[in-house]
Amino acid sequence: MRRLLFLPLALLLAATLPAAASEPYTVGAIFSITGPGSSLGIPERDTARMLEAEINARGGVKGPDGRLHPLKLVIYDDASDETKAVLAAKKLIDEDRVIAIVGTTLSGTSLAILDTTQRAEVPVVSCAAAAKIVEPAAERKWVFKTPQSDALIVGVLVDHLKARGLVRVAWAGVDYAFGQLGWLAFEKATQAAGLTVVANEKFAQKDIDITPQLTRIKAAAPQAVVVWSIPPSASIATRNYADLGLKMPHFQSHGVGNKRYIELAGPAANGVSFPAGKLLVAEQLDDRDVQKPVLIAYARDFEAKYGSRNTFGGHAWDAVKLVVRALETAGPDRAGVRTALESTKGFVGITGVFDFSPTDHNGLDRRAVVMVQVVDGQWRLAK
Amino acid sequence: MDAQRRWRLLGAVGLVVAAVSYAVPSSYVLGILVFVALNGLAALGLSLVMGFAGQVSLGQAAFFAIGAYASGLFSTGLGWNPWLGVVAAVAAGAVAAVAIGLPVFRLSGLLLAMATLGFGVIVYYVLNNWAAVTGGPSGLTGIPPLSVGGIAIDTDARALVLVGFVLLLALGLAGNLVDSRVGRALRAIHGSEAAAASAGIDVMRLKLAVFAAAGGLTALAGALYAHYVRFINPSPFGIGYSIELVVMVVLGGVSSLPGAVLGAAAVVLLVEALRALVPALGASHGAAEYEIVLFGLVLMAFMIFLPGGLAGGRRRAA
Amino acid sequence: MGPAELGQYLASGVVVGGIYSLIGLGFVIVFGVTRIVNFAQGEFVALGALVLATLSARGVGLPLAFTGAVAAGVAAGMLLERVAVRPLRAMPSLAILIVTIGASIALRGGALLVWGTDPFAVPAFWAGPPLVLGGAVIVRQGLWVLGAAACVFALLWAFFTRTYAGAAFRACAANARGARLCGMRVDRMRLAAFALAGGLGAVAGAVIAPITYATYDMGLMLGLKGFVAAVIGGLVSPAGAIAGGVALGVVEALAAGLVSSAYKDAVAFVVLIALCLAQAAGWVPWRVAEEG
Amino acid sequence: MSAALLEARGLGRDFGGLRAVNAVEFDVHAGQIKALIGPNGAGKSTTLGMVAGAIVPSRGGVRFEGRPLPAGRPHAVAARGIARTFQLVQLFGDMTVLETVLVGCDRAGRAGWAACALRMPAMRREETRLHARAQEILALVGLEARAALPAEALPYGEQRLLEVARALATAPRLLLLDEPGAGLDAGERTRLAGLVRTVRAHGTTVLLVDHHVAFVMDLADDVLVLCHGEKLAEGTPDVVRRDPAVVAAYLGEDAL
Repeated sequence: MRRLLFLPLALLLAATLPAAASEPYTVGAIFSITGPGSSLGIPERDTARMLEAEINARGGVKGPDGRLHPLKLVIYDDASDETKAVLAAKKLIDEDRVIAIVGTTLSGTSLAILDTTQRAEVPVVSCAAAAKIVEPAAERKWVFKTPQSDALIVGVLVDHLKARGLVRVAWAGVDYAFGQLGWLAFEKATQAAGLTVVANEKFAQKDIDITPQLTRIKAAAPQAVVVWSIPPSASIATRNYADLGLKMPHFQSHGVGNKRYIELAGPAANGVSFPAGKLLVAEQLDDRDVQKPVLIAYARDFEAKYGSRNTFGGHAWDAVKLVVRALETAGPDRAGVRTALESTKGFVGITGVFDFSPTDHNGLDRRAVVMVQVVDGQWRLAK
Repeated sequence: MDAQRRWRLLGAVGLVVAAVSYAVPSSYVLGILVFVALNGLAALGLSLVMGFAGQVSLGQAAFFAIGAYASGLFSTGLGWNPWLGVVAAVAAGAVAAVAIGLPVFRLSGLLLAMATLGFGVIVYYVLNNWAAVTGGPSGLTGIPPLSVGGIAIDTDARALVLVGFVLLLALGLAGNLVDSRVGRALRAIHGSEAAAASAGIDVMRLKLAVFAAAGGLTALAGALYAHYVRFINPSPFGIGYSIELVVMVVLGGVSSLPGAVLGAAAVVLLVEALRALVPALGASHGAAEYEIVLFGLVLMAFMIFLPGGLAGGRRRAA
Repeated sequence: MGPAELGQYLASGVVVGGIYSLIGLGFVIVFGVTRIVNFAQGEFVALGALVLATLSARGVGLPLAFTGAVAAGVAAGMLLERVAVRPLRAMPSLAILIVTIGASIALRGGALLVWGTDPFAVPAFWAGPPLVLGGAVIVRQGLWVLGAAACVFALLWAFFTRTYAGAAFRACAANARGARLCGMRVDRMRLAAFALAGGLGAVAGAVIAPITYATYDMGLMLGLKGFVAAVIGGLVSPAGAIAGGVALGVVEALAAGLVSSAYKDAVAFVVLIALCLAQAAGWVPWRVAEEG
Repeated sequence: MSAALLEARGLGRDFGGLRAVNAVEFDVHAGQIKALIGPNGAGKSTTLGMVAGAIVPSRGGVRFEGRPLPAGRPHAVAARGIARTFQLVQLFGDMTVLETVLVGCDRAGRAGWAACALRMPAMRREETRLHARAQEILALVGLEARAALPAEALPYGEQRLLEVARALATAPRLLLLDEPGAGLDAGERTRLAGLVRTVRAHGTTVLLVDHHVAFVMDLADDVLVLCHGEKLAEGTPDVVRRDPAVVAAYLGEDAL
């Protein structure tokens, strides 16, 4: 019934729009909708779907031919698994014939599909953080990424610590790529800044009690503690921290940039600070910030449909938008899209303002990171 | 099946594989077949353990990982020829199997299964935490492709030819073995250890040898995986993959060597079919969620109703 | 390192050990009566935690939510026995192990479909700041865990040694065929054992949820740790499982605190393999029960 | 008389607190058919198990051809030239009759894993030779017509004969038969007795355990009587039959 009603309406619309008959632009996406990466992958998928609907509601992507092309987004779940990601990439490239790929969610899967996509010469905009994915850019010709690299995030954190005279610091990180890469960046940044790391502990994402690690840290008497993980282990660590009665300043990573962290940790989260993209505190930004309107609009749209905002969805927003912008200048041409991506300048996204170049396929700088503090269960922009 | 017919059949399959790799342009289809062959090779190893030593290894993924890392590390860190890396990987897999099998094979089946599971978890932790050598959780990049006679195996079609050839060769050799004196002794052990020993068969040694062969085969699959994907990290080699291998072997029928490959094909194709099907059904969940439920139910159903597996053997598991 | 840290490691280890003990008891019940290692035991734990989380989020009172969680566990245990284990009862125990692996995957997948991947917070049964005991901090919910382990153990002990049904259970464990010849309903006892194990798993899940949160995939690792606890205790002894769990929890906490936290989770599996090897070599004063 | 082929000295085995076998001593001479008899629970099968290496003695040991037998390593005992059958028939799952006997020929084969996997010519010649040998042995026990059948499809009596064939395939100098007559009817038992005599005639010594006294007394050259795990009497069937202790132990059993 409904279809019958829609049909004449659609025909009417088609007649009025200038380029309705043009062929769609097909873009692929691979997200970790299930598996350990799903808390990142699901908001990424939701954001991508939201953008697709939004763009198509406006008629589609305006290609270099001046016509509007509907955007067709083909999304696959890699279940946070490297093998499945590789097959998904091959399927997007050879079966769905996509012009570009958005994703994957995790660093491991992004590195796993690297060989496939580079050889097939398909541009990829990853939503995973590891710097290795795009460095060296000369070798990783076809790959770009939207999340801030660890060095960037950690750099802001370390400057924050140093500015407050917190020079004896302790570290506790989760034992997978996120924690490992965070530690490597932290080790380097603290050395450069002259801070002393008095403890380096690891814990597992499935750990149910991180008290022993924190007890060790307590014994090392640091002036500040940095915990690098995502919920639920990040929340458990936060609660254990409060239960142990530790009073020194407590820092976490951008991995806790969703409301679930605060829900799980409860009042123990109050006072915790972490470096993150500006999305969480969009409303508190200075009005002169170019990102502010973009952030507020995205947060409003996302929260209307899917619940509380988080920075992971923002990574997908940037990735899809970047690809769409490239399609506008290059059309359905893989090499052209790549070139267009590489020459992107001053793109105001959710994660930051992107300036890609042949030597930089991340294109962000420190302006993309702020310090956020949890106050009364809400995010506050730290000064 | 006698040896000549088996080799002729394998040869014919080999020709089909070669034709497919030449004629099919889609790297997706070729990629699926490569993963079927890689999983088939790994499952072949486990099927030797389950079908012929009568033991269950719940840590077989560890051998896959050992093979992948041995070859990956030798060819990147030490700059060896990748083929030398593959040889080292097979040796590492076999040695690791003997090292773990020597003490645990004296245990009853259940404890042995749990001990292999523990071994699998420990290997995973070592790969994940010994970052100085293994690259840790973020893995190892830049693994070179294998090359044959100066031709780099860096396309899906070439990889399929190579991995398919290795798999068929392994199937043929394992088939020969099972049909020989050694194979008879293995089947005898599976039937009755006491009677086999009374005929002068050294049960422990033979079981260890099977475990070593299985470790080597699974490690070989891991090494080929590393040079095909050219990136490895620990996360695909956890308990989940060990159990997936058990599912493949049970699906194919535990004592059937071609069955293991069939089981691997069934699992890989099922996953891909679900990926195509689930979004088409308009479900809000990811395909992987249904896949997990289905895996569990299929594993139970085959154990209960079809212990002979897809290949329809008469023997039962373990 | 001062005594304060050592005290804290012990306190944390005992609480975590209590969790392992509770889960280990479920393995002991099933193995004791049926000589089956039930790989799905951990999934009962997850089920209990998730049901409790859902019910309390809907505003159901704690006692009722707890009862609901346990009922779900009992039902899952009985279903598993009826559907998967009974048809295979004449099969080697390894075949049944594989079936229970299948069941655990299916249960986990089912939980994923129902509850999704997000962890759920569950309020502590007894709100308030943690207790301080000689410098060591113990969260209040930890006392619930230990109390539940003690209660369950006491009830099991009373049941096995003080009641006729308990004696029948033990007879069935010792010799299923003999028990059947004496007119015991062995099938019914196996069903009861799985029901009991399911309920016990759910109790464990419910009391630990405020500490660990409730997630669909929490069962695998907790189940394995519980299994190691049961193996340390000899796999057939409830008292052994309690002691084994506490020992494992303390060793893990000490390993993380005194040696290195990088390999903390590997400790349980090193212990498992070491025990298996020691038994193979005949070095252990107590035996891990073999299949019957 | 020459030194004994097999000498058991001070043999004992405890199960928990129970002394299943204690201080049992006996010799088996080359060319003999020797029988171990005794009531249920006398320790006959345990004693045989200790000789075969399947059970580790708690005390004492066994020497074969002057050298001690390895305890608890049945395959090593088999390698020394001792073969056995089982109280409960132990076949190999779905093997055929011929394959079952070929397993017994395993020790006569030399081809290793590589030779088998590659089907080397030497390995194939060896297979042909082993097949011929297995057929010969099947003919000896009268199962040649059954070669291609699944072993488990044979009637029970023939399964017992097949076990003997498998044991003979190892070319043993000493054959251990554990309750070979159990579950056989009179005709089958006669056929078995004939086979045992043929085996002896081919130069293989036989040590058998049975509780069917008439069958044993008729067949054996020498009889050892066990009771409650200890040696009660030893000698020729006639001597044993008249032994008052044996009569007392078997009181009420008409067979004597």
